[in-house]
Amino acid sequence: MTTQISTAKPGLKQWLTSDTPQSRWQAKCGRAWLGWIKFSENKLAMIGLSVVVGLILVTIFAPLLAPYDPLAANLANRIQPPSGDHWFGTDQLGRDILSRLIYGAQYTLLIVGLVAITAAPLGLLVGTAAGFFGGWIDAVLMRITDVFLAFPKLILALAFVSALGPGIENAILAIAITAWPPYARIARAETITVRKEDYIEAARLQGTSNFALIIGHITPMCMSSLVVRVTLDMAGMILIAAGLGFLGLGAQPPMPEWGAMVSDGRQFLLEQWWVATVPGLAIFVVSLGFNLLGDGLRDVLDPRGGD
Amino acid sequence: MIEISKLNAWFDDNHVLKDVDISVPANGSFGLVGESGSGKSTVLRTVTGLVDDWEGTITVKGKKLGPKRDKDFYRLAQMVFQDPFGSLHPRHTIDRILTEPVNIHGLGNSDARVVEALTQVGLDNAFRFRYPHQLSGGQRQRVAIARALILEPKILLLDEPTSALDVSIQAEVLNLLGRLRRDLGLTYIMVSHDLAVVAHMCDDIAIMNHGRIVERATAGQLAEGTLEHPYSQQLYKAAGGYDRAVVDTFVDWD
Amino acid sequence: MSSETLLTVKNLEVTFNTPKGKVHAVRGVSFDLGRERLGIVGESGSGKSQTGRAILGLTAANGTIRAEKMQFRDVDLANLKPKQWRKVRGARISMIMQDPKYSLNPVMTIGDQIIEAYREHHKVNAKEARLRALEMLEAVKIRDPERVFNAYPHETSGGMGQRVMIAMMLIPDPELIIADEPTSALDVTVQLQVMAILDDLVRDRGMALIFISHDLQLISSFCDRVLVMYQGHVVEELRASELHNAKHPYTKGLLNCLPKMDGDHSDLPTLEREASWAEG
Amino acid sequence: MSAVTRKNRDGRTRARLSSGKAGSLLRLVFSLAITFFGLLLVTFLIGRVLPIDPVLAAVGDRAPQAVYDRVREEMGLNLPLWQQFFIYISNILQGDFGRSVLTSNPVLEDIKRVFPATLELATIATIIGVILGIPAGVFAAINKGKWPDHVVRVIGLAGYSMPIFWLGLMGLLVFYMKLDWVAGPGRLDAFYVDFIEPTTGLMLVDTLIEGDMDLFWNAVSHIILPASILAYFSLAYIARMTRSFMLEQLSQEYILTARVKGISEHRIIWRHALGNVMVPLVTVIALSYANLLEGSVLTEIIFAWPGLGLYITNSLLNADMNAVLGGTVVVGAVFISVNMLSDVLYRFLDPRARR
Repeated sequence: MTTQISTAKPGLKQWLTSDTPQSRWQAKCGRAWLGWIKFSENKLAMIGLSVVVGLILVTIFAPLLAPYDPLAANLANRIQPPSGDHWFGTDQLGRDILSRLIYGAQYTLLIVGLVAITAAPLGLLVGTAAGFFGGWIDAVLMRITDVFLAFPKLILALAFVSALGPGIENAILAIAITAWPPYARIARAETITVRKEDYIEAARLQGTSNFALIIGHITPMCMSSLVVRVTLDMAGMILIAAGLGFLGLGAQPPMPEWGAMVSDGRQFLLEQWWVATVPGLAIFVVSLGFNLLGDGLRDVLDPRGGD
Repeated sequence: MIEISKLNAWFDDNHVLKDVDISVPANGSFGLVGESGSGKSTVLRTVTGLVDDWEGTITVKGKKLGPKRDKDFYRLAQMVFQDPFGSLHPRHTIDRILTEPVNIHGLGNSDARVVEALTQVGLDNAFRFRYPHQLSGGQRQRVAIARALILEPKILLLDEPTSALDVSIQAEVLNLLGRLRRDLGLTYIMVSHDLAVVAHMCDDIAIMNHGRIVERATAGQLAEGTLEHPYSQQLYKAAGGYDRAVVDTFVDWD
Repeated sequence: MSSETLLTVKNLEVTFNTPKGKVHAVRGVSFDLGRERLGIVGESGSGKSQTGRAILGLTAANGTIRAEKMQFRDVDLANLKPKQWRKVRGARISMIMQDPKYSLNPVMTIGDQIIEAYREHHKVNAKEARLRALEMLEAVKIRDPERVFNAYPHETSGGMGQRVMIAMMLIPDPELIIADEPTSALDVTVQLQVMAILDDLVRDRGMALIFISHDLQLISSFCDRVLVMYQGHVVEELRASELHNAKHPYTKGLLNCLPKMDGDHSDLPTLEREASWAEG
Repeated sequence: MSAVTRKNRDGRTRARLSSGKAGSLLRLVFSLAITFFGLLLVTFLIGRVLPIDPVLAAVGDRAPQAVYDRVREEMGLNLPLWQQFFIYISNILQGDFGRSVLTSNPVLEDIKRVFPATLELATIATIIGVILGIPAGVFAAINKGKWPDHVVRVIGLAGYSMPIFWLGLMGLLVFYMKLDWVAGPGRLDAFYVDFIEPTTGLMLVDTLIEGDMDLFWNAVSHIILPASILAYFSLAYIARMTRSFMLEQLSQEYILTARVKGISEHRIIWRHALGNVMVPLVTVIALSYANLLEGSVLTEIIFAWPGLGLYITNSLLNADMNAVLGGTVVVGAVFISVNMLSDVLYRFLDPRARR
C-alpha cells in the first residue's frame, strides 16, 4: 500500500482527487477531501469552525492565557470598568472578568462534549432499533421517547437538578436526559426511509445479521443528519447550561461559569452593565459558532436541508 | 432445481399471490411477465424470504423452505434488483460491497475473490475502490451481479435487471447474464414487464395478472404469437408498438 | 404534413454550470417543425429533454440557453421577457411531463388545477371555467368527470393522472404540445391507451406535437418524423416510416440491440460507440 | 399469533386499529393516553427520588416523632410504591395536585391563576413569530444564495444563539432603563394592579372588557418587550423551517408544471409552493408554540412575569414539590395536546393524509 501511495505522490491533491483510488484508505481520504472543499467554501461555516476550535484552544491553554487568577478576590478593586489592566473590568468581588471568562470556557466545553457523547449514541441506538425492528419494539421505544419529549426541557432539567442537588455534574446529566429524544426521532425517521431500500434488502439476502445491518448499513445513513442536529443542538445545550447556571443550579460559586456570571452582574445592570454583558456575549458567540458550524455541515452532509 | 406450488402471499389484507406454481430445471431459465401489481416480483421476494406472510411449498434443490432462510440458502440463491441506483449502499465502496458477503460466509481469500468477481462481470480492477455514485447505471448493475456471484450461487433471481437501463446497456447486461448462465451453469428466474426481454432470455414463460398465472408458454410459442388467454394476447399486441386500431380492442383488466 | 412551418430552431445550445464545471447538454440542435408529430429519441443524457425544455424557456436556473434562431410563428423565443413568456407558455406551447405522481400539485384538487390553466389565458367566470374543465375531462375519456374534478392527484391511478395532465395542458388550446416521456411511468397497455387519447386530441385540434422518448420503436410507430439524438447532437433525422433504412450507425445500433421475440437466445449485437458521433 | 391471523384472513376481517377514520383517531387518543401515563410515572418517580422529605416540609423539623409518623401515614407514604402511584394518578385525574406549601392554596388553583399570563405571552410571541417568520423564510428561499438569504440566515442563527435571560436583561437595560420606551417588569404598573378583576386572566382581554384604555395600553407596554424577545426565537425557528420546506417544494416537478401553464411567479410561490409548505409548517408552528409555553421560564423570571414558569421556579427554589410536579404535569399535558392538535390539523390540511 505504501508504495502505491508514494508512486501516486506527484501531488497530494491529485492523489486525493483520483478517479481510480488504489486502496480503501485513499477512497476514504478522497471522500473526506471533497467534503472539506465544499465545506470550506462556506464562509459562515468556517467562522463557526474557528470559534469552536478557538474554544477548545482557550480551554487547553487557559493557564497561559489568563492574566489573573480567576478566583482571586480583591475587594479594593470591585466592579471596575474595562481598562488596560482589566480589559473587561472586574466583578463584585474584584475578580478579573477576562480571566474568569477564559477559565469558564472549560465548563461550556465539558457540558457540550459530555452531553454529545452520551445523548447522541443513546438516541441513535434507540432510534435505529425502533425503526429497524418496527412492531411492538418500535411502539414501546417511541412511547418512551414521546414521554421525554413531552417534558418541558428546562423544567425537567430544573426538576432533576433540584432533585439531585445543584452542581455541574447533575446539570450535565439533566441536559443529557432531555437531549436524546430528538436524536432517537431523527434516527428512527432515517432508518424507516432506508430500511426498505434495495441495498439493505440486498445485504440481508447475503446473510447479513440484523446487528451488522444496523451498525454497518443503517447507522452510516443516519450519521449525516445526526451530526448536523447534534452540532446545532450543542448551541442549545450551551444556552440551557447557562440558564441553569443563571438560576444558580449549574456550576456552583466560585466556579467561573458564564451563566452564573451573568446572574452575578444582574444587580449592577444599570450602572455597571459590563459585568452582565460580557459573559452573555461570550455565551452568544460560542453558541453562534456551533450554530454556524452545524448550518455549514448541513449544507455538506444533508443536502435535503430539513431539520 | 426450484419447485414452487400453491404459493399464496399477503401484504396486510391484500392477497397478492394466488396459487402460483412454477418449476425450473437445473440450468433452466424461467421468465415471469406481467404489469405492475401483477405479483411477479413478489414471487421472487417470497422465495428469498423478504415476504413474511405466505403459504404453499417452495422447494429449492430438493430442500423444502421453512419460514426462515439460513446462510446456506443465501449461498445457493442470490437476487439482482431492478434499480442499480438503489441496490448498492451509497456510503460503501465497491470493494466493501463485494468483500462483506465473503466475510459473512467466512469464505476467506477475499482479495482474490473480489478481483475474480469483477473480472467475471467485465469490470476493470480500477473500479474496485470507487463509490457507487462514481459509476454509470450499467456499471452499477454489473457490480450488483458481481455481488450476487461472489457467493458462487447456483441460482440467480433477476428482478427486472435491465428495466432501469438504456437499451444499448440492456443488451450488454443481457448478454452478460446469458454468458454467465452458460459458463457457470446457473439457474435463472427472471421477472420483467417486457415480453421481448423475457422471450429472449428464457425457455419457459409465465404471464401473470393480479397475482395469478394466466398463461404459460415456451419461447417458441411466443415467437409464433400463439397465446390463448385474452390478457396475454393484449400484452403481446402492446409489445408491438403503437397502433391506433389495436388500442381500441384493449380491455381494462382490473 | 402541411408545409407551413410553426417552429424553427437553429443551433440551440444548452449549457449548465455545475460544481464540476460546464456541462453541455445540448450542442447545436437545429430543426423545423410543421403541423406534424416530431419524435425526439435518445438515451439518457442525450439532451432530448433539455431540448424540449429550452423551447419553453424552462431550463433550470444554473443553465443558459443560446440559439442562433428560435422562432415560433410570430414569436422570437430566443429573446423573450418573463412577462412575454407567460403569454406563450400554456396558451401557445404546452408540455406534458413524465410522471403525474410528481407533476401535479398534491394539495390542490384536479379541478382547481385544470381551471387555473384555463383561466390564466381565458377571461371567463368560474362557472364557465368549471364547465370547460369537465368537458375536457370527458374528452380525455375519464368516465366520471365530476368525481375526478373534485379528487386530489393521489386519488388517481398513473394512467388517469396522465389523462388529467393532458386535459390540463390542452385546455387553453395551444398550437404546440411537447410531450416529454409522457408514458414511460405507465404499464404497456395503459401507455398505449394514453397515447391514443393524445393522438385523437392532437389530430382533432390540429396541434403540432413534439414527442420525446427513449423508446425508438414506440416513437416510430407514433410520429411522422424522428430526430435521433446522441450526446447533445442530432445524429440523424428521418421519416418514421423509413426507420429500417436508417443510415447512422448509432440509429442502426439502437435498433439492433433490442431483444426480439423470435425464439433466438444468442447474444444481442451491442452498440460500439465512436467518438466521432459526439462531434456532430 | 400466526394461527389467529390465518383463520381470520379468508374473511378479510382482521381487526386492526388503523383501519378507518375512527380507528386512526382512536389510535391517536390511545397513544396520547399512554404518553400522559408515562409523564405521570416520571413525575411521580422524580417526586420519590427527591432528597427532600415531604413530611418534614409539612410538619417542620421540630415536630415530635409521633406527629411525624401520623402525618407520614396520612400522606400515604408508608404504602407500597405502586399503591402510592395509583393514588397519585387517581388524585391527578380528579384534578387534585395537592396543596402548595408556599402559597398554601391547592396547586390546581394556583396554576389556574398563573397559567393565563404564560398563555398570553406565548400567544402574542407566536403570532409575531408567524407573521414575520413565514415571509422571511419565503423571501430567503426565493433568493437562495443571495444577500436576503444570508441576512435571514444570520438573523435566524443569532436568534438561536442568544441566551434568552441575557437578551431579556439587555432589553430591559436599553428599552426600559435607558430609553424608557416600554414599561418594566410585571404585567401592569404597580399603581394599576388592584384596578383589574381577572375575568379571563388574559390582561389584554380583561382590560378591553372593562373598557379601560389606559390600563390596556399599560398592559401592552408591559407585554411588548418580553413577547418580542420570545417572538425572536419563534421567528428564527419558523423562518428557518419555512426556508428549507420552501426550497424543497420549489424543486418539485409540479412547480415546473405550473410554469408550463404560464402561471405568474407570484402565484407559483404563494399558492402552489406555500400551499404545500403549510402542511409541514403547521407542525413546526405548533411545536414552537408549545416550546414557548414551556420555555418562557427564564423570560418570566427576568420580567417578573407572574406565569407558570415563574411559579414553578419559585416553588422549586423553595422545595415546594407538589407545586413543581403539578406544574410540570400541566405543561407536559399542554405540550402533548398541542402536538395532537397539530397532528389532527395536518390530516385536515394534507389531502393525502385524509381517508
